Amino acid sequence: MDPQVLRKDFPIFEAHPELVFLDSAASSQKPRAVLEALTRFYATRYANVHRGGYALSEAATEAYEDARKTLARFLGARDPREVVFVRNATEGVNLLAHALGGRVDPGDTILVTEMEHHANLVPWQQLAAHTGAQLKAVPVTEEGRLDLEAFDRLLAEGPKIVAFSHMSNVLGTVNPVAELAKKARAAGAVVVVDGAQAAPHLPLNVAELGADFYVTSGHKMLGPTGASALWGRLELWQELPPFLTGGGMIEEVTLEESRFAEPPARFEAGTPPFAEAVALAEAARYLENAGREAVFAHDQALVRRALAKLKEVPGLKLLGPEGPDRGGVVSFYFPGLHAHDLATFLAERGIAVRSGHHCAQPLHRKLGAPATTRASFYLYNTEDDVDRLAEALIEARRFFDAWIA
Amino acid sequence: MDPQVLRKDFPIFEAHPELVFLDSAASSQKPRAVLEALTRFYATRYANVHRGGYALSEAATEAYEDARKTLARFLGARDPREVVFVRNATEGVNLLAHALGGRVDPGDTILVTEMEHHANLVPWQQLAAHTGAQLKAVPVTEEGRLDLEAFDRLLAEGPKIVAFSHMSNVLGTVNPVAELAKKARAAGAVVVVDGAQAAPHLPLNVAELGADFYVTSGHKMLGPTGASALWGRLELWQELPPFLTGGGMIEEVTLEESRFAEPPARFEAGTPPFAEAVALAEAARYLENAGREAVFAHDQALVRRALAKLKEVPGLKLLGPEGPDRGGVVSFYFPGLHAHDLATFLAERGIAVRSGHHCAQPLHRKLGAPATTRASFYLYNTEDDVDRLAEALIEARRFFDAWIA
Amino acid sequence: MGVLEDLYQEALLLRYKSPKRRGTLPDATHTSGGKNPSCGDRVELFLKVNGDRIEAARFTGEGCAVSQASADLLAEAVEGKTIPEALELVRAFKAMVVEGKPPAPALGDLQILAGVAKLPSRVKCATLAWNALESALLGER
Amino acid sequence: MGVLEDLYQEALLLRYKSPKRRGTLPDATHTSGGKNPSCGDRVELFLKVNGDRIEAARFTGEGCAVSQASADLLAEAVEGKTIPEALELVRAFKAMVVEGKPPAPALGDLQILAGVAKLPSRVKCATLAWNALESALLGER
Ligand SMILES: Cc1ncc(COP(=O)(O)O)c(C=O)c1O
Ligand SMILES: Cc1ncc(COP(=O)(O)O)c(C=O)c1O
Repeated sequence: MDPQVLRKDFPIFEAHPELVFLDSAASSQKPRAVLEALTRFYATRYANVHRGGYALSEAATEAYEDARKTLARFLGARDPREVVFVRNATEGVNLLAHALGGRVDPGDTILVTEMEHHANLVPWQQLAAHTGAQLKAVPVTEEGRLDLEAFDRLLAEGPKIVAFSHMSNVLGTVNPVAELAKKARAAGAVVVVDGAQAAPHLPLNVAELGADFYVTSGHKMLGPTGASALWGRLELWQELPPFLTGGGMIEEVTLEESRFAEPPARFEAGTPPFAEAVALAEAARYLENAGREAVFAHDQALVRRALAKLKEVPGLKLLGPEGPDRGGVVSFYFPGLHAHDLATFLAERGIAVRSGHHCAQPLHRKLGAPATTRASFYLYNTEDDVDRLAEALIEARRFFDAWIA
Repeated sequence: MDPQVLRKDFPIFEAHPELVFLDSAASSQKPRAVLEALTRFYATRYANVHRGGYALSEAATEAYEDARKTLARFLGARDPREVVFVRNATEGVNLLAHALGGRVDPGDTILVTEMEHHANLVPWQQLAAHTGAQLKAVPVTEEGRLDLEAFDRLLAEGPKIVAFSHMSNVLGTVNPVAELAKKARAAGAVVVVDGAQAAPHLPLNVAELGADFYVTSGHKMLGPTGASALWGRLELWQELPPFLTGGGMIEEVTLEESRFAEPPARFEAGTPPFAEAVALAEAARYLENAGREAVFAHDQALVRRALAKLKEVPGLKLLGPEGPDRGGVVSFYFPGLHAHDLATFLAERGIAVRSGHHCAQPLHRKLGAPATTRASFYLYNTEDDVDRLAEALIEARRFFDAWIA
Repeated sequence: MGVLEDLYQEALLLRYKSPKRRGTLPDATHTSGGKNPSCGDRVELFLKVNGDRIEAARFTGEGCAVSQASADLLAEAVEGKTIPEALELVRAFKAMVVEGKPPAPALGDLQILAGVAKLPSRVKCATLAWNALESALLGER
Repeated sequence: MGVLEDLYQEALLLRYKSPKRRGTLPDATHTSGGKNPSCGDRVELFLKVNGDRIEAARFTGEGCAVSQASADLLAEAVEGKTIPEALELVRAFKAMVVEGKPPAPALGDLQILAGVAKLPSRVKCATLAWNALESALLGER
């Protein structure tokens, strides 16, 4: 996997040759193949899916269902019917929080972790508030890993739902999902894994991971905005009530009542984002071709290089663990200098990073870190990108000397 | 507005020169300008919106907020903050049914009509079931219009919510929205209008229409799948609780509780379909350039022509009213011949129509019509398209002679 | 053009208008439904199985000529067959309408539906009852 | 490069690290908050208005140097001003940072923030407190 070659597949770097794009954890750039798949679909085989009896509609439906198959393969699902298309990771978690709501009673526990993105926290908080359940969180250690002893202790309370991220979008920590899922299911919980950061970067096999649901985010894995794959075990999908209701997800409607279709249709109300799903399948194929092990190895090489160089920057605080459980994300700050001011400095050098709380306020509060600045790597990033970041941070150290505490 | 000229803007007709596409009510084709806007956006100014402090993210955010302004103008909204981007019309109604849920008490009435698409029926049915409210429906007359006397009677019961479509996707009826909305608001109801079929075809000014919420469907108005504009009065948005929760829609999150952002952010959780929204804005501009009065006049001319010709086909039953309140949709059936069998016959002649209940089972039941076949017109359809439909139906009459009752 | 004439023959019409096996079986041992939520076609199968043998079969439902005639032909064809024979018939039928293979002679009157193979959008109508039969016999849900 | 040097001067640093008006006003007549939910910056304004005149102004909040220094400079600048004068100041400030106009002399120390105009991503930080001031004085919510 040669990032210098892959880069040529991404039109954004043609439009901005000097760009050092280090914000793929927020959203990735798109390869030409994905954009072409999107346009070709609209230009040659577009019609609404499912309800037409003419060639174009058949072709569109086939493309959409093929996309479902591709995503199923990409995730390692046993059956394409286990893949539901939603807008984004956030909608995925909301759908689950709603559909699982009937299983939660007053006094029950819902277990999350302190490193969750708001997407995998606030919907559970809302569910707890509506049902009278309690939301508890597995603490994060100082190195930025989950406290596994605390996890076991909290599991012993018998939570109905256990929701945690596969990889943290702030710390880069890759959690031991298979181990956590196994324990949580053994304890009787439904296990929801937020794979928004992991699915784009790691080889994945949901059937082996052992979770019940796996949430992904299409736009972070080279796909367009507007479509993401949400995986769940077929038996569970079959039991769950729908979330959104309307056309396409019903079997029979009278003014008095409705009967709902089988999954996945039951969970896809209205016209789905099917053109985006088709393009997302192209993105999945692109990642498969690049080699998913190779992508992760590349991320890890870059983050190792980044950590080594950034540790040399005087006064710079780095978040997250070191080791094989570290993905391609690094968040940092200079005490006394606000993250936005630092990000502006980097932006002026063409380095695109994100600053703020990265939708993880509780984690920042816990680590006593103010807002941070985050660099994240993907298959189109090079060692040179890392070096330019490191150099710019050294310059920033000098420039803001009087500011840094 | 010359459809022969406009047609050249739609790549699908290049790929399928013989296609007679009469299924725009399900989803419209896309002009080249929209596809180019989409690709250009991804290729030159793509990054996640809102949370970045670098040029690309600023550019993307600006494009997204400009799209909101364009849709606000297109709908006639007073303030861009009144426009929330959702996936489709169905999600729009679900969002409202959820956010308005707190206003509905046991024994209350929710009023819909018999001509509603399932998207504007099932979510209200679910809300009624959850809250112990009653769902009632304004009857449809034999000509396919709303029974306005019954509407007044039902309004007198003081429904909390009144939800009806601007234009029926089966009958083509254009309802007197301003009159209905005025009465319903005077009766104290929140008024939700399903404009999925109207927004693509009629000149529109939501501020003058007098409703509280107006639902649209982006993919039916030349836009991509995955993004639609949902309009609501700012005062109401400001009062309503969020629907989906997660990143982007909060102000502050602790593990215990969350405070939510102001609208429209409060209603857009997670990464929005912002590239699709940008392309949808291009679609809106395309329609403005074509001339919205001209588009509707063209639809009406085609449907008049179709009705005149189809009435001559022996034994063919036509649904929907005649007159100025008729949009470009016509549903029909031969008694004794199933709609799918007829649609297959038409499909074999390159005529793309839809057959079935068109997500309006209660309406079909009410009219005693079995499944129907539906032709729908848009700005790229020509008189020739209508004539080919009429000729094919005459042939079908002959071909299926022994079948037709 | 030939495609339509191939399918919409008088034999299909007769089956559709005057089905031979429409109805329910009060003493059914197996029932199974199939629906095409997107198009509204619906079929319900009733089987009376004794030991290994299907003694009687009926159907109810509504929808296009293809889905209803297919169910009627199915019910007639499986009566008297053993379960393995019926499953073999499912395979032969799907080979004909899904894969477009030349009809196996064992299909008998079911060959009326051979033309469906050339109308991809109607394949799901033709197979609706057959999927229900499979579920009933294999005990899936 | 000049863009950064223009903004991140010692004067800004001093304002950020040693603000002159940080704090609350127990006898405030007007309070108003501003937040940038996407970036987390937060400002709360406290005003004591007597008749037409702003007698005291304070702020609390957290965020980047630009948002906090801007709030501090604002609080200092509006003290003693009448409401119309304060609104005039809002206009002058926005002309400088949003439209990039040369700073009006009335802006005084606020000219420290002139450099923001060249950093579009920071304009919303600079105007946070000013939008809150407008809301407070014009009674919007
Ligand atoms: C760990 C994690 N979960 C969820 C999300 C939300 O993703 P989306 O914006 O697709 O809803 C993100 C991305 O911001 C994330 O990093
Ligand atoms: C009147 C009406 N309402 C709602 C919808 C649902 O639209 P969408 O598929 O965008 O959710 C449709 C289209 O199918 C419609 O015709």
